[in-house]
Amino acid sequence: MTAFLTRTRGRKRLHWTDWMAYAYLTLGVLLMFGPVLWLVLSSFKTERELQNYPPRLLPYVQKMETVPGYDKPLPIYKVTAGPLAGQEVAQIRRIGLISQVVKPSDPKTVLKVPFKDRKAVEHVALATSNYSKLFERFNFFRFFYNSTFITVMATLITLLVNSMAAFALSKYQFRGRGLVMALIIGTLMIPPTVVLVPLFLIVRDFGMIDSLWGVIIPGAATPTGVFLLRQYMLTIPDEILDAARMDKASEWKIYWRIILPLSAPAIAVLAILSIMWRWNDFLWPLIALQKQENFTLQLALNSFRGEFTTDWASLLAMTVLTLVPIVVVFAFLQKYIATGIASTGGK
Amino acid sequence: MLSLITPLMQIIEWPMRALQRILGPRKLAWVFLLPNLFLFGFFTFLPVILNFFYATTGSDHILLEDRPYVGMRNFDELMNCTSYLDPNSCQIDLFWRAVHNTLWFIVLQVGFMVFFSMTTALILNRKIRARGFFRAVFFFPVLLSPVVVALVWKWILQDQGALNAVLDHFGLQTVNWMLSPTWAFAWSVFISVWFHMGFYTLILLAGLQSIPRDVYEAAAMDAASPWRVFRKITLPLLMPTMVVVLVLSLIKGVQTFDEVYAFTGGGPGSATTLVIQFIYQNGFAGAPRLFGLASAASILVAIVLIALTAVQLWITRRNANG
Amino acid sequence: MSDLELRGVTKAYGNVEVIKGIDLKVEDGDFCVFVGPSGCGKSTLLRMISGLEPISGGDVCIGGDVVNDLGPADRGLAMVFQSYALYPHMTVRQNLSFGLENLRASKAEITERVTATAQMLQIEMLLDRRPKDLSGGQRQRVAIGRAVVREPQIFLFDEPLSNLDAELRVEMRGEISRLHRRLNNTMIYVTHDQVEAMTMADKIAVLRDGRLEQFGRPLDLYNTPDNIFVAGFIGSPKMNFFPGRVEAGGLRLETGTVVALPPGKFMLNEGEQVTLGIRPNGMQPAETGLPLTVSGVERLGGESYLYGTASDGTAVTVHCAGQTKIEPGTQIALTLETGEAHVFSTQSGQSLLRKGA
Amino acid sequence: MSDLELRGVTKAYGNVEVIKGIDLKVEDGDFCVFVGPSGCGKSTLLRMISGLEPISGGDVCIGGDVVNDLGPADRGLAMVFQSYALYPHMTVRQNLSFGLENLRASKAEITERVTATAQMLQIEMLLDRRPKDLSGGQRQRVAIGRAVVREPQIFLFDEPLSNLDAELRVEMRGEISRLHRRLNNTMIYVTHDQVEAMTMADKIAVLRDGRLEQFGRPLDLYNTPDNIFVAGFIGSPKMNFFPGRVEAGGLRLETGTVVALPPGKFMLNEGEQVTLGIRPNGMQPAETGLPLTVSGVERLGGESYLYGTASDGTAVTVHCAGQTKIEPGTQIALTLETGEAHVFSTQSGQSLLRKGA
Amino acid sequence: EVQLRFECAQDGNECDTMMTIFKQFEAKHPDIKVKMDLVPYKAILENLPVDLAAGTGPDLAKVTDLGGLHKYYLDLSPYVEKTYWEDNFGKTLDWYRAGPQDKGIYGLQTQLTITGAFVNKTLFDQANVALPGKDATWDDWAKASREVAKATGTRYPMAMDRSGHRFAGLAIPYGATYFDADGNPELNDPGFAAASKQFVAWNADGTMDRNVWAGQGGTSYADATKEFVNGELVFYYSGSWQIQKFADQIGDAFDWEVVPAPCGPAGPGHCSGMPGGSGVVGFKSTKHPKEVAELLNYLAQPDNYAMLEAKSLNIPANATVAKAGVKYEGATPGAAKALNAFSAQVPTISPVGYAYQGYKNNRAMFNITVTRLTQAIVGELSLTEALDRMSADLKQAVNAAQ
Ligand SMILES: Nc1ncnc2c1ncn2[C@@H]1O[C@H](COP(=O)(O)OP(=O)(O)OP(=O)(O)O)[C@@H](O)[C@H]1O
Ligand SMILES: Nc1ncnc2c1ncn2[C@@H]1O[C@H](COP(=O)(O)OP(=O)(O)OP(=O)(O)O)[C@@H](O)[C@H]1O
Ligand SMILES: [Mg+2]
Ligand SMILES: [Mg+2]
Repeated sequence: MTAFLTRTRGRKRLHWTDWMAYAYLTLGVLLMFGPVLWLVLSSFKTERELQNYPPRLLPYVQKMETVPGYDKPLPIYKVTAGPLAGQEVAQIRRIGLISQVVKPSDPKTVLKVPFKDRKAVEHVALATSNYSKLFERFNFFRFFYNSTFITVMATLITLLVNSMAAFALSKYQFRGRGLVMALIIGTLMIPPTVVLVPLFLIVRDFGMIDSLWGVIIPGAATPTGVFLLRQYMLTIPDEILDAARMDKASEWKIYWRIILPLSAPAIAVLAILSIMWRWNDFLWPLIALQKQENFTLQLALNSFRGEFTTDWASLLAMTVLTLVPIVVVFAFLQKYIATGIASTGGK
Repeated sequence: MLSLITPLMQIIEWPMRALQRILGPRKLAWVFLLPNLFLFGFFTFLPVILNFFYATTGSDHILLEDRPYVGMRNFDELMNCTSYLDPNSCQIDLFWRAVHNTLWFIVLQVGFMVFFSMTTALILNRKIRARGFFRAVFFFPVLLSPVVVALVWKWILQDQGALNAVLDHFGLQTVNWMLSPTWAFAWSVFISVWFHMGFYTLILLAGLQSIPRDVYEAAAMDAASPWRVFRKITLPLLMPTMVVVLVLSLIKGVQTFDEVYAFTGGGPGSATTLVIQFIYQNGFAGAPRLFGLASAASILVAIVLIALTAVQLWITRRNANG
Repeated sequence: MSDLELRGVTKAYGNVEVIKGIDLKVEDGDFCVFVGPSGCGKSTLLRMISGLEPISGGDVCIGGDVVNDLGPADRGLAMVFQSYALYPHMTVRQNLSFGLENLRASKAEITERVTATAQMLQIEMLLDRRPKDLSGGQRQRVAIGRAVVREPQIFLFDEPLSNLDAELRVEMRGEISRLHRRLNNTMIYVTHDQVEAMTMADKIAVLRDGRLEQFGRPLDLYNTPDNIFVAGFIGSPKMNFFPGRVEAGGLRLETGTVVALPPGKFMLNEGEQVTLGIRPNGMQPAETGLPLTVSGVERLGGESYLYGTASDGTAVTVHCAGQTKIEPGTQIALTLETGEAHVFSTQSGQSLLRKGA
Repeated sequence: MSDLELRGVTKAYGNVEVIKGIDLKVEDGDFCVFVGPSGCGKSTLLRMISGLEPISGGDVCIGGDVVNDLGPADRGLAMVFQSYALYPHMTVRQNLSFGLENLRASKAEITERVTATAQMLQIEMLLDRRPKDLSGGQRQRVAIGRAVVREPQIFLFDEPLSNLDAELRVEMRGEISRLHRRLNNTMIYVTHDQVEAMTMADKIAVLRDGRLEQFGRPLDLYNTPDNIFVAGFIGSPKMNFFPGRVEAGGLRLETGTVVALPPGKFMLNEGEQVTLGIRPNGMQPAETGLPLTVSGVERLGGESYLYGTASDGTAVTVHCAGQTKIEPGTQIALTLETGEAHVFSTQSGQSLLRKGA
Repeated sequence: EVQLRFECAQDGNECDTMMTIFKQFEAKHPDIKVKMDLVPYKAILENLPVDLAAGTGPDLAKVTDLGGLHKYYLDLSPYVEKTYWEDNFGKTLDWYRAGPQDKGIYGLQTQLTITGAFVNKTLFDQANVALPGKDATWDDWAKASREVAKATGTRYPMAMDRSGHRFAGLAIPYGATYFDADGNPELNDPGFAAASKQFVAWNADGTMDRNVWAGQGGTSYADATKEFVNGELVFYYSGSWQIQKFADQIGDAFDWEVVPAPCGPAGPGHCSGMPGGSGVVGFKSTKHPKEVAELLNYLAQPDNYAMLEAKSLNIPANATVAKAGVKYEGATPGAAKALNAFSAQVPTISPVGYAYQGYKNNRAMFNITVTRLTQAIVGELSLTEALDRMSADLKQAVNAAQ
């Protein structure tokens, strides 16, 4: 353990602690990525395969073959015992414990095989229909648009409003600053789930129920955001602001021409967090939105959950689809992440 | 994007300039705070205040005007226990079960969270290849939605899930993870740590990187062993960041709900029912909705949370100074 | 008109008075340097002039008008910050044009003035770089450029050279002096480096603990310091101070040496405790004279310094041209050139020089 | 034994060779100063000696043993960092004792050594403060103390004074020199300040671009620089260089002036392009001589510098004692004291001084 | 033009099918447009009541908490032909009413479900165990299932969905009354207690698949579909809505059957499933009551209704349609047979089942049953404690709901 705890050792050869570190990281990759990979692979499985036990990593489907004399393709089985052992046969039908099968080479002769003595012949195939079904079934792009609109607008407003507040709290001395700070930190303590009902009534009184704005506005001011940005802005030297004041810049101009660009790393981090929160948000949109044309992807995703049953194949495909944009955004912004918090974390 | 923002900012500049002239730069701070305070006021503080009204009224009506005043009855019911250590002796036993679970949960979750995110941050802070990649990998789960997280792990951990299939494959004893209260609870903690670890790792990593390099070099010249460097240099200098991590993980830990609820539904029995789930089920998902009880419970939780945070800050601050 | 006048200016942070009433008049076109020990209030005074720091009492006048209530932007000043405070996210060009844009100058005018300024400061080839890609000296010039480009009435500099290394510092010193000659603007320059003060200033204001100790031409301050503080502060290495007593028109030092002073130059009262001040180059090693135990020798090549203690324990620094042969530990004697000596009242610290002498 | 030897030491970052093969032997007890322009590799070399930076080639020997593969802790060195690198969360006492604790020294021994060191550096009353509550000079002393307390064979200093203001710097300079005299350890000291180099060093190593240009006693470097780079680098203000040509045993400068040189002192070939080097105090304003247009005058009180250009455009600095009366813009003539002049081959830059002359 | 908003959540294709019928309606009434909002079931259950209370609800919706939402329902009787509705939807109309004295018409039962048991016939065949007959008791089934499971090495003999509604299918045959003599709800009558005891015992001894109930907490729903489909479950107590899924996913992996409603310990005559399902209702808050009523009336017409049931594979609640029989579209022979088997059980449903299903606070009772019974199963509470807690919870809920 102790060996992990120090920084680099500056040797050319790998020290044993380096091996430990790489081992840990490899394990981490498996643990962190594995489940999601599993999710992605599962989204290409048929509903039947999803229910299968033991679960298999890759998506399999049963081999089907068109046999002369039968209109529909017949499922292929391998016989495991008896005189036909080792052969592949096509099953015509099953009656009780007996399967009626034919050899594809000899479609005329119907043979009987005990149903225990056959094994399905399977191969790996992606059930892309899970995805195509989605687009047929409903207006995917509508939901995508709604989600995007909510995410983009909410993130912009969050960034604007929070950075303004953070600017005021980090760069001005004024009476009541401590109180405002305390209130904002205090709001960190309130779990959003707890205030759903009162919030719903308030939003209703603002006339924003069933409008995308009803989803966007209430969560736009986040205590985490203010906190994060303020910590970062504290590290911007005041002299730069003074310089701008000498340059006859108004306070607003200082805010958007100096403070905003200089806080870019922290803003990128907040942007990622906000995008993620908004994109994945479920409970509040569920309450605030009623018309289907206003639904977000997460709501649409959940409409695969009925009273008794869940359409897992579609649900997983949809989940993967909703995951893609956020991963893309993350890939774009990830290089800012460490630098961003790196500089905010200092104080 | 920029071409869109610039004109907007320029337009806002006019009124702001006028305000600056009227108010002076100092009072202008309030103008900058205003939008945020407005949003907080209406959409956070006001609901919290309304919550107090709900807590002191009864019935399952949603609109406050329909609800009869019941005073402290909801609080009395919640607090009606012979012994707070034994949920069975309480009138609302499920609340106390949830409280007990939550306490255990945050102790374990905060502990493991700090331990693993610290270890990961320390390793990612070394000179290793593909550091960006590994950093992204550990952050990645943070991007997922709680439902997806729960779903994925449920598929892995259910009786006929992937983990048991693997154990089975290697001829090991399979365990019905979701049926054992201990295991289900342990896995809930694990999943919650798995889900949020990346965020704290990042904060700690940032903290580590802000420790000046030359201090480590000085320690190297001072012949300090790795363990001593960690104990005497890294840890104390990381303390401010650690406080942030501790406070945030405590607050978020108490607020844990989505992923565990979607994962176990609070089961088996009530083994993984956390306080927020209790509040949610009574106030929102239940039939009839016991808004009053739920609100009262949420106020109790908030009070405890504030107290816990204060204690935690006090302890860390004292340690930092001592 | 861009003369600057401070009238009884004070500043208090809470209960702590940091600037304790300063009266000062800087003429139009003067290069005025503020010097003083660390924490004496130089930066604070500068920031009060700039308007970045509100003043607690008194008046700041620019061109005859009281500007107490004007914001920094409206006083027609420009300031070069100690840390430069360049906008890190903007290119040099943007750094220079930002102020002009705020003044709503036309595009063409901005381009023209930025180009002219860049030419003057020889930073044309840097216009598209960001501050982080510049060397210290280049940054310095950009910081000056940002001030120059707005053609202010008055320039304020807060220790602009303190971050540079010695070589660059000498170079930039010359550059700022040339700039002043060219623009002929009023400049106020804060430093704690006496060489800078001596070589650049038209007038020096010596501050100490929030008060103005002396204000005048550099050589006047050097040659006729008002008090012991100014005498010690101006000139490097420091002036040597020997405590003594007036005896029969001359001076008996504590070492026992008797020093004769130019008659009539000082106002001396028999028996008064006084301090004799002699600069390191006002003394020469000689056959006889004030005895000195040499404890250290610094040979810089072209000149040398002897460090030692007199018999009464006073630390003494002596300047010698060339590379002295004297070694530490030897005992030498010094002749004092009393023509350039200073005498101060030990009690009040004031110079005893007869005015008009 | 704590002598230090570098044998063909090189360092490359990727493809960039930063240290290009340096051979150097520092004797036990020597105070050796590394100087050179910024970026020449001083810090890198020091860090290679300390073991913080692995070396790419060659050997580092301490006391005769090759220590290439020893970690920094095992080389028996102590380093004072430019930034001090004090442990910010520890008190001064803890800062001092940390290294000893790592060596598993006994409690009593730690207390004793810390106290002794603190006494020596006069920081006893600071022992319970944290670095942030110390002034720059005090921090400096703590940083030195942290090195001293471990009684290392060799001390390494990386520009320890560059963060201090001028006054403190002078003071600390003396303190480090005294420390060296007292401990009589080997010290290696990096600086870019020639005054420090000249006054503190037993030996100076002049580095340039990863190579050693000259290694020797300070005054040897000042008086007999090996080449034009060392001549220009050592001494402040810089030596003046006049291009010229050897003509009939003397020198005809580009300005047309003919200079007579001490016969036999230099190896001169008729017609060769050479550069004459004369320090600012090797010239005096006179009735006749090299004509100079004065463009700037700096009066420091005790001495003055004239800046000007010769007729061929060469920039010239002249040192005058006292407060010169010469004003910028005037035309003066200079006599050159050829006795202290240097001559360099213009092509190779090497000194043409006859060895043994 | 009038636009009606219809909120709907579906398990199969019922909402889509309704929309096709509504499209026909639109063709006949050009001034009326129906807009369907397909929502997660969670929204119907949790958000719709809030929306309705806050006055922001839709015009009509397909709901499952039939009695609980009564106060928001639009009475259709002024607009529709009352006798047709009374004649055809008889018993189910009560489920939407406030009580026996209420004669209003509020909702159209579009989906009638019955809880019932599915068995893996192939496993029985392999084990050579005969299927217990028509009047077999729960106990008979348990015995037979255990035997089959043992013989064939099947993982689980029996399983029941984690739902208070499904549990009623066990409790009612055991004699649970759910209401005391005064018509007040109760959850610890002797029959209910006996059923609970039996159920806890079965969970303890491995007869029941513990994962379903004990693997969850609170009121979460869980089923054993996966195990049944994988042939790892002999006897699965679920309901008629599973048929389509089984038909699709089991294919011909094995034979499965719907069995007659198992009986209580008292034997024949005490065999009943629990009825349920969903219906479409209009809301008082609508601005277009007439149009809503017309729309529902249109859907209630025999042809349309039959089409809905046929396409969505549901048991009809409309007497005329039921009598005529439904020709299920696209159903495999097995599925059709199963549907008909369920239809045949409709007449045997106990009045307690109807009363329970029509009680406005039945959701609270379902939830309480699930929560507390699970605690008893996992051992957090003894059975007696659990039953006591159920009564207390019920009292609190009923109080709050007044
Ligand atoms: N915001 C403040 N609150 C309280 N005291 C302050 C504040 N700013 C400065 N001071 C005090 O005012 C005095 C003058 O500070 P100032 O910065 O003007 O010194 P200075 O002369 O510029 O010193 P230096 O040469 O070190 O820059 C100092 O003693 C300082 O501690
Ligand atoms: N990690 C590195 N990677 C690549 N180049 C480096 C690295 N560290 C230093 N250098 C380069 O090596 C050269 C020598 O650097 P070094 O820090 O030793 O200079 P220095 O002489 O100490 O300069 P200064 O006086 O400015 O401190 C410089 O050109 C620098 O750019
Ligand atoms: Mg200052
Ligand atoms: Mg360096």
